[in-house]
Amino acid sequence: MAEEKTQEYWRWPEYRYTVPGKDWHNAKSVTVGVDIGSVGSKAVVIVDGELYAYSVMRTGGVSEDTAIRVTNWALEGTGLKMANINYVVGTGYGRVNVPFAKKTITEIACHARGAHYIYGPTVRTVLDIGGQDCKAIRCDEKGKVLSFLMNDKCAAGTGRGLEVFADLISVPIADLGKVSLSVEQEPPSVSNTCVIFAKAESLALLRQGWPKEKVAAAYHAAMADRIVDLLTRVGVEKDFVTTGGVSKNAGIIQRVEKLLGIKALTPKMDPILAGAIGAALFAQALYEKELGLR
Amino acid sequence: MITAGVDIGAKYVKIVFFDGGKVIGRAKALIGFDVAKSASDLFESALKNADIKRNNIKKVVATGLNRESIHSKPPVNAEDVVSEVVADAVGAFHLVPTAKTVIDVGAEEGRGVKIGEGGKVKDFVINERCAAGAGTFIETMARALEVKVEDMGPLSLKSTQAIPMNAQCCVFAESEVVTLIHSKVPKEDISKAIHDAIASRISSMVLRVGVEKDVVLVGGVALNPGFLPPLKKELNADIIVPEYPEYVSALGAAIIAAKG
Amino acid sequence: MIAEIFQTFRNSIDNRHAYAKEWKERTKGKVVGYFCTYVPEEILYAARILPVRILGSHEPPTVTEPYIFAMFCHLCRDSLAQGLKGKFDYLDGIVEGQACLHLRQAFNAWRLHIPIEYTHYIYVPHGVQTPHAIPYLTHELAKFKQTLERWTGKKITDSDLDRGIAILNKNRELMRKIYDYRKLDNPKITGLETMEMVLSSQMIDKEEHNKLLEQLLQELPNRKLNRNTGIRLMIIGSENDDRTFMKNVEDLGATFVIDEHCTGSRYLWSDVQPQQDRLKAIATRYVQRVPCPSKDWPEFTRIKHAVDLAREFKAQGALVIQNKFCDPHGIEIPPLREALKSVGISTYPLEFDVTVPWGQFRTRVEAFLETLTGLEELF
Amino acid sequence: MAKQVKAYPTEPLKCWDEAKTLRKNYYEDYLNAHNKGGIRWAGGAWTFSAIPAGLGTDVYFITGEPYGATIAFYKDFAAKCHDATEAAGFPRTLCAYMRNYWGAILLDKFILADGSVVDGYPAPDFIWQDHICCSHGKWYQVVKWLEKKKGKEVPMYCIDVSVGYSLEPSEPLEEYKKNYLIQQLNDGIDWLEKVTGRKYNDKLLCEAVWNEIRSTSLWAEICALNQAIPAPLDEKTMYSLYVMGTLMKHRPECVDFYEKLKEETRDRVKRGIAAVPHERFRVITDTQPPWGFLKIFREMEKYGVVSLGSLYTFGLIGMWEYKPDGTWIPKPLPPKKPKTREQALRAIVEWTLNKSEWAHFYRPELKTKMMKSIVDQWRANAVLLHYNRGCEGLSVHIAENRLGLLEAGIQVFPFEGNMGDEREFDLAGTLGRLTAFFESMGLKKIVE
Repeated sequence: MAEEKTQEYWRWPEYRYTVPGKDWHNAKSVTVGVDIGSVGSKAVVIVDGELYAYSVMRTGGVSEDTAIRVTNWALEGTGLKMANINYVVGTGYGRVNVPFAKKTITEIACHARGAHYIYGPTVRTVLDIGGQDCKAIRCDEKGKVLSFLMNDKCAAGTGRGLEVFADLISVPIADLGKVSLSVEQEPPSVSNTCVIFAKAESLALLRQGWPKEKVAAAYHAAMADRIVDLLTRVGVEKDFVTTGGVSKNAGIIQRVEKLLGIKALTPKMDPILAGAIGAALFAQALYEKELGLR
Repeated sequence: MITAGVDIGAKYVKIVFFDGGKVIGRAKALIGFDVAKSASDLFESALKNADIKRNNIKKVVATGLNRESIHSKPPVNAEDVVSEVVADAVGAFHLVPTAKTVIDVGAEEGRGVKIGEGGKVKDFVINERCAAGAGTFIETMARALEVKVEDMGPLSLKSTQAIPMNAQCCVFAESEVVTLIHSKVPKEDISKAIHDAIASRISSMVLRVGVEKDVVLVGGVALNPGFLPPLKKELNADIIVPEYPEYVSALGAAIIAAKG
Repeated sequence: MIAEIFQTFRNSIDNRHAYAKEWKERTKGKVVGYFCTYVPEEILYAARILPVRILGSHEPPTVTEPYIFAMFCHLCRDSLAQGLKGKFDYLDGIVEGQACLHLRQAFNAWRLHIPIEYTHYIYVPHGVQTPHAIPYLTHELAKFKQTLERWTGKKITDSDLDRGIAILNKNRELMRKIYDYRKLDNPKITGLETMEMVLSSQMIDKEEHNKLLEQLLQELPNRKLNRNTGIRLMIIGSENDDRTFMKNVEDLGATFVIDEHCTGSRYLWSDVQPQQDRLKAIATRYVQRVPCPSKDWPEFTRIKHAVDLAREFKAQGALVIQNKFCDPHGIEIPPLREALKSVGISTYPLEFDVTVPWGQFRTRVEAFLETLTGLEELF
Repeated sequence: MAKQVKAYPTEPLKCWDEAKTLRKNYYEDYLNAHNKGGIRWAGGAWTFSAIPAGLGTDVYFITGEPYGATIAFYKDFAAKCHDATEAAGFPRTLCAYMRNYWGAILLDKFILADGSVVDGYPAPDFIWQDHICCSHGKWYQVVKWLEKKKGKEVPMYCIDVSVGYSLEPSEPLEEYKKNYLIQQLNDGIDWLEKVTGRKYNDKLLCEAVWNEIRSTSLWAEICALNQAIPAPLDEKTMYSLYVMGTLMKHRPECVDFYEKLKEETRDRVKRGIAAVPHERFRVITDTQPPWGFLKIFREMEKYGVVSLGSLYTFGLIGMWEYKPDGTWIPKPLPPKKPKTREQALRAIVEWTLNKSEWAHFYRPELKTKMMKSIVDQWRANAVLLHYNRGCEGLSVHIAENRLGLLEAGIQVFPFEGNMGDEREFDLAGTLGRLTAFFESMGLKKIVE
């Protein structure tokens, strides 16, 4: 199927970061969390329980390679070598494919723990909007999971759905949320179930001459409906926070807040890292356990 | 006498100029947001390339999802419209007079048309919502596999392993694909699983109208070599893919125009 | 030895068709396929007919589209697909005992489109909580017996029925005894093995199956499973023969110690109590057995039973499997989960379709197990 | 185009307003039953509603399917109802009427015929149901469960009717099958006395049974009048008329209304009054329509297509039977009105077990045969089969019916949808496919 070359609106930027003014050389523990998601992969380095460095990139066709690439990238320029890492925990869809991980823990537990680190101990409900599914997690003051739910098939299609949609309306994925909020008046949302229907309906709306932002609003509203259905099923308790790549999309989050009548706490750091941070913190705990410190 | 058929589908607009039983020109372009404009722009440029004047064209018939967008609306002023089902039947029958079953698989829609005497539609089936998005599914999955869309088909042919996958729902199938990726299944096999799933979805739909030989496959996905083998297997029938399969509906419309 | 017995169970599932053909050869007898466990196999055994359960293959059932609307459960479509593909070409007849519209559809499509000598539909009553169900079903069974006699040309005597009842009772009793070994702190049999035991009993001659079970019962007491029991799980659903899923879950550090579905305990939990009127005795068993939700109203007796099982077998958590589109079971999910929660057993729901995306399910199951252990020491 | 197609005279139905008022009062009476010192019960449209009538003249009730359909008709409230049901943990694939109904209870709201929503769901004093499909008994079992969570104990009685269907007049249902139902109804009467503390009145029972037999026979006669060309009624209109039978088939108001309607319809036939002016292509449909999208019928009219009804609209309420000559006719009344409880119970059981809409549950061939009779006798050109995701009960065997009709050389157009969950109906796609079908039938749009 010959394709005309079109701009890749869906492609989001990859990045890394080292927290300035930190030194790992005489740290008690240096641990790493690697979160191989269905769309994005993240690696986080924690030094004595403090965030030190991280990297975020697309998940490739071979998850081992991705795991290695994303971790090396996180270590890049820090002087850290694999040998300096005390413990690695893998999480996310590809968690079993992190060759150097000593243990794997699900992204459910890791996101709760990570959210607790990012937002503090008042967090009770975590919404993680990932690449291909959406999780609603209830946790306690320690960041421990009490109960959780994931979307059913008919309400699937989150991150990946947005990528497809970005292409559809030719708006860079990072701007989608903003664009969707630029309507004066909220249009009725598209079929609030299947991502396939939603896309077809959006296309039809575009063809009817709806402006991009109006279609984007209808699509984002539909996603918000889906997400709120999931949240109400697990039951929302304050404080409410969001994690995962899509949580940067204000168009979805603000609509979810409106439907719930609850404001989400604002993150102190990049919420896409929550899973990897949680994994790295579990790694620290596991390392201390090894040393017999707990 | 020159006639024209314009097929305005979900993703592409295709045009066929037809004269004295022969195709004298083809043109194809992606559809932008303004369907009518995309269609008329292509129509104008196609006229130029084929060096034909609009008033030399006796009749223009539009077909496809968005056919109404140029129906007796300037500049194209298509005199008439016809459903893609009828257009498929007429077009396929013209190319393959022995055709009894026509299968058309495009970006969003799959169709099965049973045809009788003179290319008349006897029965037809179009995928329902829960089986939508054949072409699009391949594209999205190509992205997940980090493979070029056009390479998906050839890649799948290299596979030797069959992996059963949910045939009906794209979303369901997608999560199975991601599972396969992370359980280190070779891209070849995953790509085959994807094509098999679509083939079995299309065939199970076509089985509703029943498969009578000869079977003709048209539409964009017909150009994908990975799709044909599993479809043959599912229907256990030989499948004829005419030249320029993606233009068959447009051709059908042009022929209907010629019939007056 | 034990390994061989389980291997035999597995083989009789994997080679069920070869087995049935071989059995016909050997005994010159008739084989009848049935869809639902409400078919009283006692009467078929009485007629010296081999009943085999018709189940699916978990491949997308693409050939059924013309005959069954895809909004009906994958079990009925997948089962019919097997017939249409000729996998069951050795069947002399099919019988269905009324339970749901889904399987009734598979039965009728089979009757209409697959050449078959004998077909019979037993109108097993739904009103099993009414006092009139037993006499009514007794009538239905008499009719069933008659059609069999007409077909085989042989009268079914009371002693035939006694034999049929004895075979079935023994089979169920032996399997229940084996279930008891799942109550131990370290169960002597896994959930997968149990499933394979029960499935095979629905596919091979129960007299042979009973021999295997007796051997198994001798060996089991001194069996050591060299595996960690991990979390004690219950699995609850309608029909479930997804062995891959069972294995995958038990590989995550858990053991299924009890189940509540019709390819498990629900199939074997009660016996026929002898009575002068044999058919009435059989009818009584099928009216009073652990019900399929389709018949379990106005009271939720199955839910109560599931809770009792969970406690008796000391389950720490339960996976609630919903075969997509199965209304009778789907309707009971919230009351079921609430009832289990009220006795401190947490549950997690999973929706099964013809294929299962293990990757997604793995995350859900693992996370569920994590919530049961709490990963305590890591906080 | 339009001038080439002759236009028939049309005029609105005179008894239209009465139909509206009857429906309006029905929901309000149930809501206010207690203020009037009466009692109220809930159950399905198929249930033996004539039995509780023996409890007195102040017994009000609400039937579940029409209520679920009313919710579906008002899409916004319906959406809230699905969400509430899914939030409670029920699968989205269940019967759509049932999910709508539970949703209203969970939201603690009640919708009236005109779509106005009042606070507080009026819990029934008891449930009187029959289990016609996989869900009907379970549906109200959950209603009972939901009410209990709100602190109200609602007693429930449910009748098992799963005894099969008389395949041929030559082989009627055995006595033991009828008796199984009669015994359950007998017990049911004792149960009604127990839970209501009222004395049961057999005379009222006999009246109600006879009313039900008359109204259901009358509805069939009305449908039979639609054999005329042009058709005096179209299915979209019939939905608002047959509904009386789904709400109150055993009530005298229902009998009176159908008497009037029959007279008016007969008069329309006499005067050649059409439901659709450009009638030139006659179709029948199948199963409940997608209630939120009845506009598809308006689209059909633009092609000169009229829907004459369906086995669903004819046979859910209407009683039919085959004459020896093979024609399908309204079932004549039994020779005499029942005088005793025993006679009444037997009469209603025998009458009800004959319900045409029941046959397909057991054998697809029976439904296909009746649909073929309708196509022949009502002179229909095609059948539009609604593959209804919202209702297992009426969609069961529908693919077999399609095959059977095709085999008989009848044109069939299947389309997928959902009677009560708008998320599963694709209006644009369906209209597109429908247009393609009409074109392949050689039809063109007459009016824009």
